[in-house]
Parts: sequence; C-alpha cells; structure tokens
Amino acid sequence: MNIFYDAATKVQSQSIIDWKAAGKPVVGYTCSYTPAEIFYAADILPVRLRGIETEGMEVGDTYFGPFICSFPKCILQLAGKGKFDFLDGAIITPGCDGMRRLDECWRKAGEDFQGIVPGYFYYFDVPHKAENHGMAWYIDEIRLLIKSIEDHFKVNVTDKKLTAAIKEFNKGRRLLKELEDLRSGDDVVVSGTEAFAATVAGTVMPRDEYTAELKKWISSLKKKKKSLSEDKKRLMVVGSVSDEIDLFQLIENTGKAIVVAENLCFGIRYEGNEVKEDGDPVEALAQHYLGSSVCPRMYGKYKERVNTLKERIDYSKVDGVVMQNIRFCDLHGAENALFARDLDKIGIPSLRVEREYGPHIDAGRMKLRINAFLEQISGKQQMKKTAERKAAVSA
Amino acid sequence: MKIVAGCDVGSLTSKAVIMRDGKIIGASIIRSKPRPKDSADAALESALKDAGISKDDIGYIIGTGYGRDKIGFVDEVVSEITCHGKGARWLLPSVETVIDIGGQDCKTVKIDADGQVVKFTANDKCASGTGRFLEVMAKVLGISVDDLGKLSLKAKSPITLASTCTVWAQADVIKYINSGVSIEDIGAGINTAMAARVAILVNSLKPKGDILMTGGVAKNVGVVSTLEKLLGVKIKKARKADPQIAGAIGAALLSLEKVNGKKS
Amino acid sequence: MIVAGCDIGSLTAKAVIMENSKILSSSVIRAQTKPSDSANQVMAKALKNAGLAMKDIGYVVGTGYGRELIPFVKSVESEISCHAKGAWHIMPSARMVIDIGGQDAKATRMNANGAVARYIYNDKCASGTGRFLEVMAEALEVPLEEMGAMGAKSKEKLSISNQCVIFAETEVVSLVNEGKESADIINALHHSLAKRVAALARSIDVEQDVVMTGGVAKNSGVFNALSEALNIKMKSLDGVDPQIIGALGAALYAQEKAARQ
Amino acid sequence: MRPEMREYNYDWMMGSLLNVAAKVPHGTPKETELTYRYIPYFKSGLSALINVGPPGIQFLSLVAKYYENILTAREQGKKIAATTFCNTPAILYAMDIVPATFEILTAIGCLVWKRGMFDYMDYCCEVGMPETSCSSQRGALGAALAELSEKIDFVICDTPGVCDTNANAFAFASVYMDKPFYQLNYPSTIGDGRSQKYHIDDYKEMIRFIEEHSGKKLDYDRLKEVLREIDKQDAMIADMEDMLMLRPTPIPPIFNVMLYAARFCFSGHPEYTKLLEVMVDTARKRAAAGIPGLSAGKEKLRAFMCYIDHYTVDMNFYNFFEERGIAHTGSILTRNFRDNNKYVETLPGNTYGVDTSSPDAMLDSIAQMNARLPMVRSIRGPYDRNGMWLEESLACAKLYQADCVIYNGTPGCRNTWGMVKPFARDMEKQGFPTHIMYDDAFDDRVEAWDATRERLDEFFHVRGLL
Ligand SMILES: Nc1ncnc2c1ncn2[C@@H]1O[C@H](COP(=O)(O)OP(=O)(O)O)[C@@H](O)[C@H]1O
Ligand SMILES: Nc1ncnc2c1ncn2[C@@H]1O[C@H](COP(=O)(O)OP(=O)(O)O)[C@@H](O)[C@H]1O
Ligand code: SF4
Ligand code: SF4
Ligand code: SF4
Repeated sequence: MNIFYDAATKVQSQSIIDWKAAGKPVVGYTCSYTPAEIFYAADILPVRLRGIETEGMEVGDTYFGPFICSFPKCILQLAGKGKFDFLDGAIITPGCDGMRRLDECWRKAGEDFQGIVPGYFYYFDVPHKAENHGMAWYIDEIRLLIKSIEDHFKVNVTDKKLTAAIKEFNKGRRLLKELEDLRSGDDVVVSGTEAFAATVAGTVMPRDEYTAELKKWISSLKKKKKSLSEDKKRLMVVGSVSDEIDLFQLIENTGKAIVVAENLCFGIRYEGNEVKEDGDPVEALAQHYLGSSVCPRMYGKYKERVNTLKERIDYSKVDGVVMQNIRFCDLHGAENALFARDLDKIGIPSLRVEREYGPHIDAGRMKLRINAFLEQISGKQQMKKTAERKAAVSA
Repeated sequence: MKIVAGCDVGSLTSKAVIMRDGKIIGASIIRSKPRPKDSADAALESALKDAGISKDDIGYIIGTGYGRDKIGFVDEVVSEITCHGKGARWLLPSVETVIDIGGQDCKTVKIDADGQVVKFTANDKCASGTGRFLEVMAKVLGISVDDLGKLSLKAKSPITLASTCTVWAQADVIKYINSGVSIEDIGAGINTAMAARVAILVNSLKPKGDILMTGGVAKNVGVVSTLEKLLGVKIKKARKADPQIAGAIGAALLSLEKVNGKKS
Repeated sequence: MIVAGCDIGSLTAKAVIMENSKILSSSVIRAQTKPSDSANQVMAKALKNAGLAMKDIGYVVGTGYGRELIPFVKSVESEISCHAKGAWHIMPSARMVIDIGGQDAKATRMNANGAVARYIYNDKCASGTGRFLEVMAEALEVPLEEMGAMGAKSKEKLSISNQCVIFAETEVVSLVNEGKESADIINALHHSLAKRVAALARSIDVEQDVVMTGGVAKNSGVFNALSEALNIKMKSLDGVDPQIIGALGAALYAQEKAARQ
Repeated sequence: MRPEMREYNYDWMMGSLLNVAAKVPHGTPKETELTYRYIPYFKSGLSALINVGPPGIQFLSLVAKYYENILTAREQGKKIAATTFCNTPAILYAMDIVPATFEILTAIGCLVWKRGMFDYMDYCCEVGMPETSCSSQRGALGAALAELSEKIDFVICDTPGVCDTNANAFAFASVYMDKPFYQLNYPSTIGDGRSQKYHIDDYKEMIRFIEEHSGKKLDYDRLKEVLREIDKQDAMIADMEDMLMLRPTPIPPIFNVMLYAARFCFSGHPEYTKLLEVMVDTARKRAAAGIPGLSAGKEKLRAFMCYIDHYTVDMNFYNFFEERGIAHTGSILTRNFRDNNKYVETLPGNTYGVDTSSPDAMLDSIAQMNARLPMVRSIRGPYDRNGMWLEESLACAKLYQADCVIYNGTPGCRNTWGMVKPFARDMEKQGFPTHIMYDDAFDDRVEAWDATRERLDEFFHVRGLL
C-alpha cells in the first residue's frame, strides 16, 4: 500500500524519480480524455498533472483571472514553482475552459519564469461529442499526437506496441474492477481512502509496476477478514476533479462512514470498461476514451451518466452520495444539481458541497456537512427500520 | 429524575439548555470566548445556576455547534444541523422547514414529523449570508445587532448594497453614512441584502409547510420580514423559547432520547 | 508658492505641505467618520507643524477615497497618479509602485518620466488589502504597528488559505485555539497577503526598481514577504514615510497646477 | 423567486412593453409623455434610441417584432428553438422555426426593467445551477425554467468547445425541461481544411436534428432566399464598418449594439435588411454633412471593446460614451467576418463567403458563416494563435484607430477570465492602453454602475486619454 500512498500524495513520487533516473522521459497530461496508452507504447511515463502540495497561489493568480476553478490554478502554481521540472512534455486538453486556458497561462508564465515550460508542449484537441464526425476528429487527433511524439522523442509507436499497451492497461482495469467488487460486498475490507489512493496512483505510476503492485495488494486484501464497514454508512463521492486523498480521509475520519464507491476523474470513472484489444488500436482507444461520455464536458449525455450513477449506487449498496464541486466549476456544479434531483426521486440522499480545491481548505466546514449528512442518513434508516418492525408486528 | 443538557458552542455565542422531563429548567446565552472549551464551561455553568442544580445532577449531555469537538464535558457530539431540526420541532410542532442563521453560516433544513433531518443546504461561499455580516455592519453603524433589525421598520427608502463581500459592503456603508443617508435606510438596506442572499438558499430547498427561523438572526425583524416578502410566506414565531437556543434545545432533546434508550 | 496635498483614506488621513518641491511638513492622523473632519484636522496639524496658516497655501489637491468630500481642495487626482508621482519624486529610478492601503492594493508601472504606464487593482475581494491585516490584528489583539516585528520572530511555518477575510479570521481564531504562536500566525498572514499582491504586480509585468507605498509598507513583515514573493529586492523609500506618498503626489500635482494657473 | 413574479408571464409583459415602446415615436408629445411615465427605467434608453432618429425607431419595432414572433409562434403552428447568439437564426428562418435567443432576451430585460433580470437569474441558482455561471443565459433561462415564458420545443446549443458555461446552461435547460438537445461543437482551430469540414458535417447533423424535431424539411429555395438576403445585409454591414473608420466617425455608439443585436435576432430576414437600409442611409447622410456620430459633437477618443458591451440599466453605458465624447469602434460582437471586409485582410482563412449555386454550396456557406460568428470564431482556441482573439483585437483596434481597448464581460466567463490578464498584457505591449472591467455586463449587483463608471473615468484620466 505504501507505494500507492507515496504516488498518490506526492507530486514527485519515488517511482517518477526512479523512472527519470533510468534516463527515460516523462510527459504530463491534464485530462482523462488523453489516452495514456500512447505514451506507454513510446516508453514514456505518462503522469496525470495534479495540484496537490501547493502553498499560495501567486503564480496561478498572476495569469488566471479571479473567477477560475482552483485546480488548473494549482497546476500552474506548481509549474511556476518548478515542481514539474521533471516533465519532458505536457499535453493540454480543452477538458473545460479553465483547463484549456492552462495552455496560454503556462506558456505566458514561461516568459517570466525561466525553464518552467517543458520542451514538448502539445495542445490535444478533444471534441465534446462522440458521434460520427466527433469520433473521426478525435481519431485524427490521436494520430497527430502519435506522430508528434514520434517526431519529438524520436520513437516509433507501432500498432503492435499500442496493442501491447492496451493489454497492459486493461490488466489494471480488470484489477480495479476486482477492487470495486471487493468494496461492493457487505463486509468491506478496504477503506475508501486506501482504495482511492490506489486508484490515483494508477494515473502517475509506471504501468507495469502499478499492475504488479495492484495485483499483489488485491490478493492480500482478499485474505483479509476484518470488516471495516460494520455500523458504517456507505458513501459515494462524485463531482469535480479530485485527487485529494484528504477528502476521503476527512469523510472516513468521522468514524461513521466508509466510502465504497466514487465516480471521479482520477478515480475509477474511466476504468470501468476495457479497451478493445483487437482491431485498429487507435480506433479502440478513441471508442473507449471519447465514447464513454463520463464527464459533463460531453454535453447532451446526461441520461447516460445518471443511469451509470444509479447502477453504481445499486451495485455498491450506497447509502448516500457526496456531490462536491470546486467553486467556478459550472460543469459539475450544474450536473450535481440534476443528479441530486434525480436521486431524490428514487430515495437516495445526497449532499451537495461547493469548495475550493487544495489541501485542507475549509476542513471544518466540510466536516460539519458530512456529519450532518450522516445523521440525516441514519435517521432515515432508523425510520425505515421502525416502519418495518411495525409492519412485522401488525402482520 | 431525568435531567439532561445540550450545549451549543457557536462562533459568536455559546448556549446551554438544561431540561427536566422535557421542560427547560435552565438556559444561557453567552458571548463565545476565544477557546471553545472555556465558552462551553461558562455557558453550562450559567445554565446550571439558572436551573439551580449542579453538574452532577445531569444524566447526559450532548454538544453541538462549531466548537463541539472541543467541549470538555459532553457525552456525545451531534452536528448543529440535526440539533436545530430537533429543537425547531420542539419549539413549534408543525414546522417542516427550518432556517438557521448563525454567526458562521446559514442553513436551511427540511424535517419530518420526528424533527429528523430529511434534507439540508448550507451556504459557505461567503460571509455575506451570515450573522457575522450583520455584526460587522452594526459595528460600522455604531449600534448593537439587537437594534439593527428594528431599523428596517422605520426606513423610508432603503439603500441597495451592490457588493456581496462583507468587507467591501462595509466600505459602501461608510460611504452612505458620510453622504448623510439616514441610519434607518442604511440598516434596512443591510437587512435586505442579507435576506436576499438567504432567500436563494431557502428556495433552492423548495421549502414547504410551516417555516421557522432559528439562530441569532431570527431575532432580527428586518431580515425576517424581508425574507417573508421574498419567499411569499409567513415565517412562524417561536414562542416557547428564544430561537437562538434552538440548537442547544435540540441537543438536550437528543440527550433525553439517549437516556430513554429510544435510539441506538 | 506654497502648496499642499491631502489624502483621505479609509483608515488614515494624510497631508503634505510643500514649497519648491521640498516638503515643509506632513501629518498622518486616524480617519474620522466624516471625511471633511479628517481633512480639516489633518491639514490643521500639518499647517501647525510648518508654522503656517491655511491662507498661506496657494493650491491644494485632494486624493484618496474621500477626495470628493474635502472642503478646501481646488482639484482632485486619483490615488494611482498620486502614488506614482510621489514615489517617482522620491526615487526617480522607480518603475513600479505597489501601494497597499486600507481599502485596496494597487500596482502601478511608470515609465522613465514618471508617467503612469499601467496599473491594476486587487480583484473583487478584500483579502489583499490592509483591512485584512486590521481585522487580523484585532482578532489576535496585537497592535498593527507591532505586527512586522512580531512576525519576524516566527519559527514554525503555517499557512492561511481562506480567501474571504471573514473566514480567514475564523481560520486564525482556530489556529490560536490549537495553541499556535501569534508570531507564526502573523508571519503566515504576511505571506498570504504578499502572495496575493505579488500576483497583482506580476500580471502587469514587474519592472525594477520597485517601491512600496501606503500604510502597509510600514509593516516590515509584508515588505520582506513581498520581496520574497516577487523574487526581487524592493527599494525602501528611505527617510520618507511611505504612508504619505499619496499626499506627496497630490502636493506635487498642486505645484504643477498652480504653475499652470 | 418572489411569488408575485410568478404571476406575470414574462414574455408577454416584455412583449407588451416593447410594443408600446415601438409606438412611442409615432405618438403625440402628450402620449409620449404619458408612456414615459409608465416606463421610468427605460426612459433614457428609449429616448436615446429615438434621438438617433429613424434607425432607432426602426430598431424598436424590430425588437418588438422579435418578441411578437415568439408570442405568436404557437398560434401560427411554428416551433420555438432555444438557442444562443452564437448561432445564426438565418437557418431557423429558412426552416420556419422561431428562435428564442437567451442572451438577447436577457440583455433586453436588463435594459428595460428596474430590477433587470435579477429575479430570473437567481431562479436558476434556486434550481441548482451554480451562481458562478454566466449571467447572460441565466436571465432568460430562469424565466424558462420557471415556466414563465413561451414553451420551447428544442434546444440548439452552439458553444461547446468555445464556452463551457454557455453550453452548460443549454445542456442544463434541456435536461431540466426534458427537451431534445443538439450541440454544435467547435474544434480549437479555424480556417484549416479539417475544421472547415468538421463545421459542415456538424451543421448537416444539426439540420437533420431540426428536421426531425420540427417535422419540416429544409427547403433549399428558401435557404437561397435567406442567403441572398444575407448577401445584401453583409454588403450594408461592410458599408457601416467603412464609415466607422472615418475620423470623426458618423456612427453613434448605440449603432453598434443595434447592428449586432438585430443581426442576432434577424439575420437573413428582411426585418434586418430594412433596419440596415435606414442605418446606412442615416450614416451616409451624416458623413456627407460632416456630422459626427457623437451628440457631444466632438470625438475626443476612440475606444475598442475587445469583448462585449455593458447592458444594464437604461443604456447607461452608451450614454456614457456619448457624454464623454468617446467613439465606440465596435466589440467582438460587431464583426461578421464576411470575405472582403477590411479587418480580415490580416486574418486570412477566417472568413466566409456566400455561394448559392448548389444546395451543397449553400449549406457550406451558412455553416462557415455560423462558425465565424462572435466567440465561436475567435475564442475557440488559445488566444494567441493565428486568427484568434489577440490577432482579431489587434487588427480591429489598429484598423479603427482605437486609442484604447476595454475588456468587459461577466464573472461567469471562464473562457476569457482564464487568460484576459496575459491578453491585456500583450495588448499593452502593442501600445494599446487596456482596461479590464470587473463588473457583470448583465448584473448590476456585481458592481454598481456608478463604481464601474468611476473606474472607467479613472482609466481615461490616469492613462492620459481624456
Ligand atoms: N437580539 C438580536 N437581534 C438581532 N440579531 C441578533 C440578536 N442576537 C444575535 N443576533 C444575530 O445572531 C448572530 C449570532 O447567531 P448565533 O446563532 O448565536 O450564532 P452562532 O451559533 O454561530 O454563534 C449574530 O451575528 C447577530 O447577527
Ligand atoms: N504603523 C503601521 N505599521 C504597520 N502597518 C500599518 C501601520 N499603519 C498602518 N498600517 C497598515 O496600513 C493600512 C492603512 O494604510 P493607509 O495607506 O493609511 O490606508 P488608507 O489610505 O486607505 O487609509 C492599515 O490597514 C494597516 O494594515
Ligand atoms: S473532469 Fe472532465 S474535463 Fe475535467 S479533467 Fe476530468 S475528464 Fe477532463
Ligand atoms: S473541476 Fe471543473 S472547472 Fe475545475 S478543472 Fe475540472 S472540469 Fe474544470
Ligand atoms: S460572455 Fe463569456 S461566459 Fe458568457 S456566454 Fe459569452 S463566452 Fe460564454
């Protein structure tokens, strides 16, 4: 577990240091619509960019305006402070508006702070729709990206290597699915914090190492008997981008809840399905990444998302859903409102919170809301039990 | 003899309530001290004095409020949202929606017949929808928060506060004072600004049934009456006790349930 | 001709009396509720210091947020222009002034002639202003004047993350409750303020020399933290009280305008 | 929302108000006086329009017509599409659909009502949209969500890839009201073969969507008529643009908003042609007679709005320009990017043409035109890329000889607030004093107009412009 924890809580984790020491390149990317398999195939370490470990926002605020989500600002802050100096490249994606402006802001910051823009800096144009021409565009974009990586890093990304990469990544996907299965049982042997750390680690660790470690860890979990879920509310966390282990810790530290599921970017949101291992690998990747419409940036696909959410809630036997959104995140903020409305209709309680991204900010306020939410859920269940008892007695 | 207590340590005030057989026999509201522990001790002591009993007579105490984790003497802690729901139900049995505005934040709570929370929303974006906003403004006007509410009743043409940031709004208020606007019109403008922010939060919960306000701001008639206008419904008055102690009452009631063994 | 500049701020009122570009006297007082009272009092004090009477003054320019309400001025100028002019007068090598007063923080860039090239205000939030420190000083029960010295004694590194002044105050109170040292909290506050202001200055390009004006410049903790955040050595306006720079600039305008009359 | 607000049908109220406003100039002075008494918050805005003469009067009737179309759509058996100003209504007119453009409806409400569109904006937050989302949709959207406006039949959104908060508002609307949704999506580049093709594919898909949900087939003869109308309109717009270059310009500040607002309402429709004819005629006469556009008589300064204008309270913003003697040289909304326009000379690949020779040519024309509407054209990609915001702003500021550049938007605009600081820095480096306004173009509560005006005055003064 420690290796995952290290990877999930440090910007420059040991496995990144080791990789660099072997003289191999590292490329950062900002959004889960970037097929990381491509880099694996090029023997480049893909690292999802994050905003943890920020202190202050003087660089972020210099370039971004005041009404922007703190996540991309934190990334810029870290870049400005040289914390991403280990990057040989960065891929910027128009995930949301805040994120896509990271392109300009980072480059402009590079004019003021020497050496903070990686030598390879690429804008990867992901469309907002997956139908016909959208998919075709995305496939072209992937091919262009591959070409550009080949040119810059002097590598050769063949279909064969891509297929191998897909297979390797799929192993991890299957393992994460196993982890999900473990957490869906009545007796959960793994805390949400640990599980999330393991998932986040997958976005920053070398994949072979990750798969091996994950496999070991999961088989050790399978031997565990001690239930962590007894007398606890089973929660799910959804909403804005998050890689904050603290958030999960805060929830579980109440002692009254266990997080059994999440649907977060950085989490398992993406890992649900496997990528097709036969046929054209680029098309298979495109179908997987663009086709699943898991993020509200894919407009008009709300119904698919709410259905997935309901299935997950059912599957993981969730008692309540924590819906968080980072301030100025319109996409998740609005979608959370719709989720809350639709879950309400089927009797699933939810809690909406708006917050700042970043370590420990507003922990007190967050704690209060979580606690009240847990009390709300137990009251509800209490009532259900009483009603059942009464019904049983009268029958 | 079942004597129980509830202690609500808020950011501005700390409250304690002592109950015997479901009746309040002692209560207190004090200004919070820098250390929550000291606030709790002082509030409880003052309530004990009010009830004329000693601490050993109390069977169970539940703590709540923003400083709840730091209270020395409690048996258990419960969030203030749950406590305000419970307390409100006791204050007015028909209530279904509770608006609690304290010093730190503003919450709207929907409750069922048991006083159990069904749903809630809380504002945490900015200090401008909280009691603290009113405190800051009262200080600028050189009056007490108690008097701020009444100003609305005498206002002729309330000012409009453009800024939502408490600190900027303060500057706006100073400007109005300097340009000779009457203190009534300024006060009313402040109360209205506050009510307007709260109304959005309340409406987002789709309130239904009888509405009761708890927390210190419930005593501000200006905010309450503007809120009534904005929501288009009457807000019920708590007659059984001071709405500011609703949280402490709720905590005491939960203590009672505990000693009665009603809930696990 | 003897001229004067009068700067009515949110916390303090300042006046400078000048003849042939030389400062004859200056004064700083706490602002009164009514700007006109502040103006009369601060002017009276400055006049007294110089041994002059109001009739000796040929031209007065007003500035500061209460500038429109000063009874005795002939014209008014914006604080941006006044701080730039004042700072440049003292230090012609200055290309940027960072003025942090009670209400707002501003960064202004000047060209070689001292003319304003660009400026920017703090965003729509009070967290980057002197008021932020005032509120915190009150919460910590520390006099404003002593914050700089106290912060310098800090040993442990803390951070204050909240944007909203009121919520940051709560954060400070909880730190006190956790038993944190005031010196450490104050140091964290200085850095938090400095980082916000640094972002402001950077977004219009920082050009050396940089000087700091306004009341907060007297706080050595913020001064040093800002130098650190900007990664440059800011120049101090040695000898001249940074708080009177706005009034000084106004007096310089008065001189120019009087000459044009 | 305050309960009494729910008792008024918002559309109907607005429609009646605008109807009355349109009649004012034709009444007797006494009738006019009487009407003014009933519209105290639109009085100076209305008189400003009337004072610019026939174009203003024509504009009033155009806006009234626009509303009437929405109000009578059902009676006439027409469908209503909720859409954005970034989407040309021309295609809808060609297909006999009535557009309800949220941003236009919000702006009009802001201009004429005391409380602007505040209640409706807040209603969106009450149903759960973040209060940080763009106010330009939230006004009209709030009314729609509260079911106070004519029911819409489907949603056509035109900003994915360009503006999240805008697209998100429409996506939210479609889910909340359970209406069919189509999104026109934009890549981050323009002018290259790939994106040109993408636009047309996307556009064809949209037409299929409209056909499906309206039950009407696109009639190419009608499309041809509409395109021919656009051709005429573009020529007149170009004339106006040319006259904007004159110093002093004969174009009054208010003409700018009329030019684009009317285009968003009635592009390809004879209503807009009528207005343009009157506008061009008036401007020409003024130019010939040497009458400046500003009523102050003297043009002291020329300002370029690099983003949008300010729409709250009684047209204060335009009156401010008039009073100070500032010529308004347009905003991002003004330009249409028709080929051969002057400002596009330095922006090759950014234009569209009109070709009615075949159905495919027509479709391509309208799709490419749509892809060059404000915002979707130049803020889709990184601002410093070819043809994007910086280049466009510089080209316009230079061509129209602006003395300064002013940014005004809404705090909801992630998109521009994401990089407006570096943008302003670049504009300054090119020698244009640039002012960033921190208000909300549609919501006075964010910053009171008085404060906004003070900051503008300070900018003009401190930077030695006025
Ligand atoms: N008598 C009163 N009249 C009007 N307002 C009051 C009165 N007493 C308290 N308040 C308001 O109530 C707020 C404190 O509420 P309270 O519920 O005690 O807060 P907390 O529980 O967070 O300490 C104050 O900020 C003030 O605005
Ligand atoms: N002696 C001092 N030491 C440290 N800080 C000070 C001192 N005097 C004032 N300040 C700071 O300066 C701020 C006021 O600055 P000033 O320039 O006088 O503002 P204004 O012009 O708005 O009145 C106060 O908010 C405080 O933070
Ligand atoms: S939340 Fe969506 S847009 Fe944001 S990074 Fe994740 S996938 Fe990309
Ligand atoms: S949380 Fe929302 S606003 Fe922030 S980066 Fe992700 S999608 Fe964008
Ligand atoms: S103003 Fe900005 S946020 Fe609003 S619709 Fe336009 S581009 Fe989007």
